[in-house]
This record gives sequence, structure tokens and C-alpha cells, in this order.
Amino acid sequence: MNKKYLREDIIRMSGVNPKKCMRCGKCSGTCPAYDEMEYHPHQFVSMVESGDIEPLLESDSLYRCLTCFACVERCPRGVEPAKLIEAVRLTAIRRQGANRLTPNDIPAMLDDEIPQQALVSAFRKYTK
Amino acid sequence: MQKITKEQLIERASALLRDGTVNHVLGWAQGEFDYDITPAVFSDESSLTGNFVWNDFCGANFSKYLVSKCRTLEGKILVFLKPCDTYSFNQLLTEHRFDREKVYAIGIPCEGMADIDKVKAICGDGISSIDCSGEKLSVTSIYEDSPISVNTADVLTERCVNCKSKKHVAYDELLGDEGDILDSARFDEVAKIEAMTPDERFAFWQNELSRCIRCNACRDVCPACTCEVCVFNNPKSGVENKAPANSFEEKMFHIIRAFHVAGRCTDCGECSRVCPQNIPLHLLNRKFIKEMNECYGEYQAGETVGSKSPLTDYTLEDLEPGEVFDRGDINA
Amino acid sequence: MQRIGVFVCWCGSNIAGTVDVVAVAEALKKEPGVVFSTDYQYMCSQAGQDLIVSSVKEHNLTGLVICSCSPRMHEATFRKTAQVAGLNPYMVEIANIREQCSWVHKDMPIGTEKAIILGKAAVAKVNLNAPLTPGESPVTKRALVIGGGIAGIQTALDIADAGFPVDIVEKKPTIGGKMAQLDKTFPTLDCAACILTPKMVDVAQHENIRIFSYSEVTDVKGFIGNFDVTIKKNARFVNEDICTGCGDCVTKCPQKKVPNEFNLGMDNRSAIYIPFAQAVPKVATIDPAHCTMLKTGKCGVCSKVCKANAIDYTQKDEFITERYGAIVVATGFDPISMDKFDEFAYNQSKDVITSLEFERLTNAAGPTAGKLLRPSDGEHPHKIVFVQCVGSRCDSCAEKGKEYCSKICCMYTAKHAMLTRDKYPDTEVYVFYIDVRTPGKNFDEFYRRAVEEYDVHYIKGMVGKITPEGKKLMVRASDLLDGKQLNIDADLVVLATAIEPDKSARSLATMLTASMDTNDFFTEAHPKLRPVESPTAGVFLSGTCQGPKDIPETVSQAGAAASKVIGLLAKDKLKGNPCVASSDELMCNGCSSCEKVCPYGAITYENKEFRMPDRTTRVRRVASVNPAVCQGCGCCTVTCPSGAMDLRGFMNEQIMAEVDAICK
Amino acid sequence: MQVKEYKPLIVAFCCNWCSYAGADLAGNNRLNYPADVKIIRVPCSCRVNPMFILRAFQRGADGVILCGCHPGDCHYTSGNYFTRRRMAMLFSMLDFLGIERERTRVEWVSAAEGAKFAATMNDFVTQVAALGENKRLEDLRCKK
Repeated sequence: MNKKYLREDIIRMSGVNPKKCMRCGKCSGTCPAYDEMEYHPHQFVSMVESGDIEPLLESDSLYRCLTCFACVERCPRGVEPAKLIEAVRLTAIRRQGANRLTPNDIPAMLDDEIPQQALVSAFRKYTK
Repeated sequence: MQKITKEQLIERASALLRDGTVNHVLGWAQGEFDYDITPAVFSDESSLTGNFVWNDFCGANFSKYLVSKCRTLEGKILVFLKPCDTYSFNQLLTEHRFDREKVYAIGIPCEGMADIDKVKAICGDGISSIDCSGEKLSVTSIYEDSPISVNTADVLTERCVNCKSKKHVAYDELLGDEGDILDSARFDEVAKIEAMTPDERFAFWQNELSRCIRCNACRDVCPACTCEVCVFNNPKSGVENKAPANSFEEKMFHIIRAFHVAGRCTDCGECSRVCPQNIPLHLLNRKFIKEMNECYGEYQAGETVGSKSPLTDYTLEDLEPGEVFDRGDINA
Repeated sequence: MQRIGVFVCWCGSNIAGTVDVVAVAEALKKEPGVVFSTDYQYMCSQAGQDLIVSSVKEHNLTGLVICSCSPRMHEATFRKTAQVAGLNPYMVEIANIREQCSWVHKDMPIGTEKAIILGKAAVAKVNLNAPLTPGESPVTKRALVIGGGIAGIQTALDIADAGFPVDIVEKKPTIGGKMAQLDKTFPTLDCAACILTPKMVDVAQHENIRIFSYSEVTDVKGFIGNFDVTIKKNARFVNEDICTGCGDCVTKCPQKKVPNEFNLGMDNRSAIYIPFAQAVPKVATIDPAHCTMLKTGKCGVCSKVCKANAIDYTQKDEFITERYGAIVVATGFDPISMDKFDEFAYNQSKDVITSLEFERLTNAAGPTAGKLLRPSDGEHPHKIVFVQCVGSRCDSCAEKGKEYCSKICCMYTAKHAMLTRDKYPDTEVYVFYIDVRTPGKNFDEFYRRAVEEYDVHYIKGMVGKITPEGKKLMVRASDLLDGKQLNIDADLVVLATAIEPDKSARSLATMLTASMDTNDFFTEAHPKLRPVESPTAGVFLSGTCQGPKDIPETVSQAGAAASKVIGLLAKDKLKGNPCVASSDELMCNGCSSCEKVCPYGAITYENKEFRMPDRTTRVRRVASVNPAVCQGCGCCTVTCPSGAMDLRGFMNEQIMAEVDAICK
Repeated sequence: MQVKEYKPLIVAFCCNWCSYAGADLAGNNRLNYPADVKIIRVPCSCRVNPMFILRAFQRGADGVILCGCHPGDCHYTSGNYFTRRRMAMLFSMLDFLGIERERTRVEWVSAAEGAKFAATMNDFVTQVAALGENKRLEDLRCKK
């Protein structure tokens, strides 16, 4: 995939403007999963901004983010790094074949065994 | 048919006259025909019962009349306001044009007003009377033996088809039910013209505005045009002009008029209602409203008293005049 | 009908080289109103001006058109000439046929043609010119300074030294402001009190200065040269004139459990108090919210111990109205509230403090007598973390802090870190920064000393979370340069909080019709060229009310504001610009549109009685422009729907006439 | 016989503090622009009433350009912000009526931008000349 397109896609999916980042590192300062990560929240922001996304997609760090939103809550510039990480994660998942879900696909998936929340969150993810 | 009846209005007005709350009533009176209703001042109960009317042709917006009536009439004035009239009412208050203390405003619901030209298009000329009391209009013509029945919805004025609000934004007392602000398609016609080529637009307006006879009815009825002295009557303004001399002057008149009311026009549609040449003047005002909404954020003049119009305000990040054209090319 | 004289200047060959000046003079002779037309080599020379003066007399001229260089060059010159010739100076119009004609066009016929058209436009305008006289208004030779911090003190002293009376209004019981609370000042490390308190004494002893302490401005009317200001003197229940400031009442007052605002609540004071030892005026004040006598009517100890008999429990708020020629705003700043920043645990732990609190903790006159002790247990801290940019540089959508950089925090944090290491070498000091901003004389050198000589650990990265754990504060942050997350068990955390304008500034701005930015800082009349003036004439800005500043900057701005005030007060009368807006009352609708766009607040409305043609009278709301305040931009004229508002010197008719002349 | 070259008539409104000074600077630096441009001095761009612009067109101007201080630099602090809104709306209305949008322009020219002033005028004159005479707005009685 084209590098620029990938960057724009992630920015669109996340709704985050990485240019607002002032490189203070408060997100990484606050991250409870910091030590588990190869790339830290502030690096996600700056690497997406510079279009250097492939290393992020290949790194385990994607799955170390707990989505606790501490970084979102505390970012002084309103950048919301967790949403950006989520978008990169989605990109990785899409590459593995899991793809979009439309409302029409839901009825076929309805099953008493599947918790409602799972459906809702899957739907939320795959419609972005 | 209007949901609230003439009798209800007369009864309330009479009661208020009787208990001294008000001294005058600004209402509609019968004209020569059933459809040419005129504004009138009623000062006693008997004239109310005799001449007051309320039907599908009571389009006149009374807000403007308050400017002069508050000055000339002693005591308190009762005014009936349809939802769209209340916006003009507020706008005039914003501009300190009349004394709120002297006015008792009753909000009345409106089901939309009928356009006599549309009725005539269906029934032809020679209309002798129109009965608005039923579900449908019952039109009697000197050329027809039996009354013709006309669907109200088919003959609504343009402004009522695209009604922006059934909600009253100002009143002392509300008769009937309160409505909501509506999602109207009022800018569709403007968008259609915007989509034309410049040559088509020029031809369109040339055709429309060349019919102008400079009767000044649009100005005289406009609730935003309440200037003590209009620039077109003022020899010092440099644009004083009483009659159209050529193809440009009426354009100049209408552009300047639209600009003068820009940001203050509540889109009440009176200009187009009274135009004897049926020029869609409201489109000029709506163009400004649409443009200001798109460039500077939604703004409805008269929604609140004291609001600042987009042209008396600014932000540091406003679009440049050139960029206004570039934002999604309207000529594409 | 005007009798216009046209004078075409050659400007040597500057104009005559490309423009046939004789042809221009000849062509303009035919214009309506022109009775005389001539050309001359140098119209601005003495001989040229003499020619104008003699022609005016000879031909009985009433208006002049000078076809010459730019009016920006010689308009003033020719206006004076007109005056010498006995004409009103505003009966002169210049046609710019040099900069905007001969110098930009090469072809003689084209240049001549354009010069004629420009001349015609000027003639058309002069035909409609009217004599204008600048309005005059007297200047009250007294200045008001609002705010008694270092900015207000310096401005007041400078104005008073120039011989003009000054009143300072300060809402606290003493002047001194924030600087009085500081310990040392960067980058020279002078003791704040040592340099401030002598100035406070100077203020108190200056014959030209009156201090209204414990007072506030409640109303402002009028305009430049003539502001009528109402000052509310809050009741302090002590007769200021008699109180000797001996402090007996303070020691004897039984109510001693009132949080001491001067020490930011880190210790207590009594209900009757003197904020600090060097307070000016040094008089006691009773805090009515805590005084038992005032609340219950039972006590009266202070009254009994006061040998001067200065205590007066019946004192009432007093309102004073005074007229001033100029007003200086020096309302200063406050640190922002930390309530929205839960992650820094400010409200959970006493050992998380703001920098201003740190100043008090290290100040010899502070709650710990200058010993750096933890507020929670009074123990000496061994590990201190400083956090910079707390609440500064925040995005507006985050809605916690301020968008701007507070400017002073980098330097005072370096100062705090350095002083701590100097006094307590056994203490480890960390500073978490995003950027260290040190533009200023000796500023970067100062910061480098903190790092290089005093071993302060500067770490790039914002603190994410502070958690109190037992006696420690766990500070979690990322070190962006080393790429690791840090967990520091600190004993004390100091937050470099953002500063914001004082809360009273907004209502004051409304009273003064002075404009403010979205952050409530006062805006200056021009960001580069008029930085100490407000757009409202006669209102000047001093110190942090205009934007974050350090002390040297504040003092220089204070001096600049004072010099502007002195310049104003030195005049006996203010001559206005006669090219101001004016409203034709007969046409004015009173709709308030013009008021909304006026940047100077020059337009007011009044209800005026008009006689109608039918001999009745009618009261109408109409606009009136204060010519002393109006600067003549003309914005109102376009907003006015009825065309009642017009601009003298640039009337609608005049500009239309120019347009017509050009398009003919 | 040579065909007479078409010369557009351009009215330029310049604010006294920035753009008029910019025009003077263009003169000082001898930067040429067509003599078709005639400048009217106003205290601030916000002094320009839409009526002046319409009047110019009515009397036969082929293009009208309005020059003011850059946003943020207005001598009167906020005048050009109002100009920006007013002119954006007026020009958009003229466009709505089918009048060529290339005939109107607002340009911010500072007192230091003599070169920009000359370049702007050259560009605007070329642009208007390409459109030819203004037929849609003029009042025929006023044309000789």
C-alpha cells in the first residue's frame, strides 16, 4: 500500500490529528504498558505523522496497548494517541483478511452464544 | 384551513381590550376581495367582530407595523404573530426599533398561507369569494356554477412550502400549540441557480429583475427596512433613485437592498409575497443567508434578541473573499 | 460653489519627465469649480508655497488641489500652506501624480492622461470638501493606575516623578502584588523584597501618589482626558489615617485560625491582620468573614488593645468618584487552578505544591522561615521533582489549561532547582520539561548553570501521573531521549503552573470598553507599534494584564506606559483628528449596528426629542459619536443601513464623486 | 490601420496605512503597472461601501480591486476583518447574479509590499482585460 495513503487512512480512521502533538511525551509518561512496548505511545504519534508506519504494523506493541485511554485523558494537546494505536491495529487486522462488516452481515452472525457486546464492538471496529 | 379560528382570536382580543390590558389590536381586516386582506388597527370590540378576519390569506407580517404604531398609538398594542413573524419581531427588538413595553404579543399557530396566484392558476380569473373554513379551499368564481374545491397544500405560498419554523421565538401569550423549527428545503432553489453557468445566471436574473417597476413594495413591506430615511430616498447617498432607468439600476437597487438587510433578514418572505411582478426577491436574501451560514456558521436573524449578525462580527480565521468561491466550486 | 485652485508640481523631472504638466494644468482648468490652474517646478519649496498663498489671495480661492507627490509625503505641508493663506487646512486635496503615476508609467501620453484623471478626482472631491476643525477636549491632569503590583508601582512612580498626580487602586489590603510573595528573582538572584519594598515605600511617601488599597473600580464613564471613575473603598473596619501599624491587635486577636492568603494558605493568620511586615499602607484590616465581633457582636479585643483608637466596627464601604485624564491597567495575573489536573495529585497530597507556594516555602518571611520543609510533615525533602508546562500550551479542546506559553516558568523553575541544590546539596532535583525556553539576557547561561554547575537533572518528557504512596510521591514520566519510563519516588513535587489574567480583568475591560483576547489578556492598539496602549484612547496597559511577562519586561512596559501617559497629561487640550465619523440624527435608526463594529467604543446612544413637521415631538434613540474617541476608520459608515453615519473628510458623497470622476 | 488596443478601467480602493503606502513604495522603486489602474485613498478598507463598488461598475469600470492591510495588521485593529466578510458576501452575490467573479478582488498589501502591489495590479489588469468590457453592470447612459 502507498505510504501516504496508509498515513491518511489511519488519520481518517482514528480522527486524530498528529500534527497537534507538541512532543511532550506525557502519553508515554502515563502509559501503564510502557515497559511491554517496543514503540511507545508518543512514538506512534510521531511515526504516523512521518508516515513511518510499517514498523508499527509489524511490532508487537500494537497488542500491548491496553486501550486504557490514560494517554487520551491526559494529553494536553487533545491528540488522543490510543485512538491512533487502535487505527494502526485495525489496519493490521484488515491486512490479515478480516474486513469490513455491514449492517446486513449482522443477522447471519446472530447466535445466542455470542455476547451482544462482542457484536457491537466488532461492528464498531469493522465499520470504521 | 387554519387550526386556530377567527372566533378564538376575536374572543381573546376582546377580552384583553375589555380588561384594559391592551388599547389597540393590530390585526387583519377584510379587503375588497376575500384574498386581499389588509393590516388594520382595531380599537374596540365592535370593529373587531365586524372587520377582523383570519384565514389562509392573512400573510402580512405585523412586526414592522409596530415601529410606527408604537409611536403613533397611545396605550398598549396587541399584535398577533405567526411563527415566522416572531423572528422579525425579535430582530426589530435587537435593533431597538420599538418599545417592547408597549406591545402585547400573542403567538398564533400557522398552517401556511395560500398564494392567490396559485389559486388563480387552478381556478382562473373571476374569483368572487373563497371559503377557507373547510379542509379544502372552496373557491367561487363568476364563471363557474359551483364552487371549485382546491387542496390547500397545492396553493401554499413558496415561503410556506419551505417553512423554516413553526416555533414562536417571542410572545407574551401563546394561543394553540407550539410547533418546532423545521428542516426546510429553502436553500434548494438558491443552490439550483448556483449550479448554473454565469451566463445562465445572468440571463435568469436579467429576466427576473428587468420586470421590476420600482414600486418599492418590497422595501416598504420588509421588516428589516425600517430606516428613518431610506438611502434610495436620500439625495446625499449617491444612489437616490425613484424609478428604474435602465437594466442596471434595478440590479443596483436589489443588490444594495439585499446587502443592507444581510444578516438582519429573517427570511420572512414578505418581499416576494408583495412583489406585483412576482420577482423571486427572497432568493437574493436567501443567497446571503446560505452564504453566511456556510462561511461563518449557522445564524438565524431574530432567533434571539440582541444577537450579533455575521456582518458585524468576525473571526481571525474567516475565509478570504477569493476562497469563498473556491470552497467546493459552485460552478462545477 | 467652490473656487478651486489647481497647482501642478513638476517635482523637477520626477513628474515632468513622464507627465505633461502644462497639459494637466490646462485640462483641469475646465473642471467645474476650478478658477485657477498653474504649474511650478517645486511646489513644496518656499517659492512654490508662496505661489499658492498669493494665488489664494489673488483669485479668492476656497479650495486647493495639489497635483504632486503622495499625500503621505506632503499633505501636512500643503495643509499648513493653506492655513497660512487663510484657508481651512482640510480644504486641500492631493492628486498623487508622482508615486502613483509618473514613477510607474513610462509613456508620456498615458502618464498625462492618468494624471488628468487623478486631478479630476481630486477636484471632484474638493468640490464637496467642508472646512473641518479638530475637536478640542480638556485633559484632566491626573492618572489612575489599576493594580498595585510591580507594574502599577513602576508606572505610578514614573508618572508621579514627572509631576502629575496618580492614584493607585489595589484590591488587596497592601500594594506589592505577586512580586512581594517571591523569594529571589532570576537571572541575577536579587532578593525580591529587597528591590521591591523600597519602591513600595517610595510610593507611600510620594507627594503625587495616593493609594486606594482594599478598593476596586466599580464604574468608568467618559473618554480620553476625562474619565469619571468610581472607586469602591471596601470597609476595612480600621481607620487608615490613625492606625500606626503597630500590630498589637494582630497579636491579641483571639481568632487565629484563618488561612493566610499571603502564604497561599500554608499557615494561618488572625482575623485582623497586616498581610506582611513591609505592607504599604501598613495598617490593619479586619476580615469580616472571620471576625467574631463583626459576626456575633461579642469580642472587641482589638478595639480594646488599640492605643490609637483606630478600630471602627461600624465602618461602611465608601464610594469615591474622581476624574482622570488617563487610566493604566496593571491588573496582573494569578496561577491557574489545579482542580482539573487530577493526574498531578495536587488536591490529594500536601506535598504537591505550585511554584508560587514553593516561593513562599523558601522565603525567609514565609511559613517555614525560609527552611525548605515538606508541608505534610515538616521534614526535609531529599528528592524534589519539578514539572514544567503544567496547564500551559494545552489545546483548547482539552479544556483544562491555557493554549499559550506562560513564558516565566522555564526560568523560575531553573531558579528554584538551582537554589535548592545550592542550599541543600544533599537533595536530588529533577526537572521534567517539554522545551526549555530561555530567550532573554543571561537567561540561557542561567539555565546552563543549573545543569552544569548545580547538577540539576533535566529530563525531556512530561510527567504522566503522580501517585502518593506512603510518605512518597511516585512520579511516573517518560524520558523521551533515553527512551525509558521513569518512576521516581519524590518527597516533594513542584508544579510550574500556567498563569492567567486576574479574574477581575474581564469586568474591568467591559467598563473601560477595552478589548481583550480569548484568554482575557488585554489587547494592545497595535501589536508592534503601540504595545502599551489599548485600542481605547486614554487606556494604557502595563504588565501581565497584556500577556505573560517576567519582572524586567513588566518594569520596562510599565515605564513605557508611564511615558505615554505623561505625553498625554502634558497636553492642556487634546486636538482630535477632525476626520471622524458623525451620525445624522434625523436619519439614524438607533439600531446599534455601528456600535457593534466600532473598535474604540466611540459610539453611544441616547434618547433624543425631535420636533416633527406636525409640531408634535417624538423621542427617538439615536447614535452619537464621541469625536475624542473616534479614530476615523469608517467601519460604522458601511454597517449603517440608513447611511446616517458618515465619515468627515471621506464622506460617501466625496468618494462617490471620486469614483465618478475616474469612471467618466 | 491599427486596431485600438482595449484598455480596461480599473478602480483600486487602497487603505491609507498599508496599501496606499505599498502603492507609493511601488512608485519609489519604479515598478511599472498599467495606467489603467486608478487609486482612491480611503482611511481603511472597511470604509469601502458596497455602493462605491457598484457605482464604479455602473459608471463603466471594468474591474474593482480593494486593497487593505493584512489581516491582523489593520491600523484600526479590526477593520479589514469586517471588510473580508463584507466583500466575500458582496462578491459572492455579484457572482450569483452572473457577473464575472474575475472583475472583483480583495488583496492584502502591506506598506512594505511595493513589489506585490505592482504584481497584483499587473495580474488583475491582465485578468480583467481578458474578460473584455464590462457589459453586465454598466449603466449605458453613463458611457460616452
